[in-house]
Amino acid sequence: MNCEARSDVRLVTAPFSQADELAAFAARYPEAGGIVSFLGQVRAGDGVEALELQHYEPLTLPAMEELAGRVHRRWRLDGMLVIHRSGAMAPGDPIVLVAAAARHRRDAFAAADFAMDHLKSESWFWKREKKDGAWRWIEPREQDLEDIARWG
Amino acid sequence: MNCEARSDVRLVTAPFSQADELAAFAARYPEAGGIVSFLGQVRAGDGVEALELQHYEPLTLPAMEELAGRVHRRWRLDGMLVIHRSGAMAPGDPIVLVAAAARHRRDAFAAADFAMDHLKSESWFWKREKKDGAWRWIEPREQDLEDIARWG
Amino acid sequence: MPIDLIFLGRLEDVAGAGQRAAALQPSVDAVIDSLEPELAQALRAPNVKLAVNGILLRDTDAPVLRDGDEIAFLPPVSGG
Amino acid sequence: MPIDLIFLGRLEDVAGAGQRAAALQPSVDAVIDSLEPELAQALRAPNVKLAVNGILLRDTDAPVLRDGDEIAFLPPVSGG
Repeated sequence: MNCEARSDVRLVTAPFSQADELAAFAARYPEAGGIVSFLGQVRAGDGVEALELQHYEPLTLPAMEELAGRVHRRWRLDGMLVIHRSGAMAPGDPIVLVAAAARHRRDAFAAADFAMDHLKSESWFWKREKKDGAWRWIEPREQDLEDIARWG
Repeated sequence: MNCEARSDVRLVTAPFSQADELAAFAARYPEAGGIVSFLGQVRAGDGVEALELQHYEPLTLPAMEELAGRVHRRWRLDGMLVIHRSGAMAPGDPIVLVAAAARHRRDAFAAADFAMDHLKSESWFWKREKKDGAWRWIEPREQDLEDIARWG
Repeated sequence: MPIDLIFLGRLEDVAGAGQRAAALQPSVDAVIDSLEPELAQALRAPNVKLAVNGILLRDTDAPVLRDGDEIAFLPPVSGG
Repeated sequence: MPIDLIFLGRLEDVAGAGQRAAALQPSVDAVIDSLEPELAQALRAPNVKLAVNGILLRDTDAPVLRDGDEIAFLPPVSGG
């Protein structure tokens, strides 16, 4: 099973169109009956003016690719898509898009869910947000560790 | 809480663009941090030449709307999208698109997953597929009843 | 004025069409009795549900039919 | 040739920049000792991980540094 060939994992520093990416992904796997996707976008409201994600080149993308491989080995998937932004973003901008294409719905849901839990808590990204003109680094959340514990 | 106002439930008899629908849905809920979607498409391969879904007007759409309301009451969602095709489709055509927008990722995943399990097993759709030029009605699957049992 | 019968899913094949008109009878049972035996048997299968004018019948319902009523025969849905 | 220090996340604020050059020292400990005390303390926090030339160090690793090496200081990631 060649997992890498069926994973499309990208770290991008410019805005991307989730609609175009998902449409292309779905078209690539016509034999998959179901595609589950997660889109994370910069939340409007809460007074957040901007969000910035920092990555560390030698670690961030390799770890994302490793995660995609792990997901592929754990569930029966036709294909997997992981796109993560880095850099400065505005409210409404997409941050992350994960999609799993599978013959069976349950595999696609579990794979996307697992990938998000692990991306959020393990990925090499540092995040800061701008409120009232001031930047503030976001610290790790307890919730992320609980999310991961679900998978045993 | 006005669930109906935040549910977009449609039964359509012509092809729809999942990319356009999802992009519009995401743009409608900028305060949602996460959007989980499921796209079901007619599977290519398996020798299926065409798929036809039949609905019964007085029951099908009202039941879909009732389900969307149930999902809204069970999880904290910003918005919910359910689009289901009826009529004749070719391999690769979208059949169903479900999306849930929520502040918290876990709510969005659970809502989309629950909605799909119940749409698949409870919805008033009759399906037949064409193989080798012959149409054959699809009977209910045991798996669907097991999927539903997960939700207690 | 006749009543309308709607056959969904595989029942359409048994009936030969998705819809047909039938003479008014006082009860659903009487309507089914007036049909070809093979079709009547298929419509009486325990997993076939009925709706009259778009309202699902419970097992105990025995509605009195009127001119122009629509009876739909609903086999189990196909699922995933 | 100096070595490169990379400060991620909040460590960038403590260091005043995301990156700086430093004189070669034989060990990571000696490099940290050569920095301002406040920065040195922040880099030694138990939850700060280190990578040398893009390879994560385990707690027991004590690499010998060479000209041109890159040391990255990685505070906990931000999560969801």
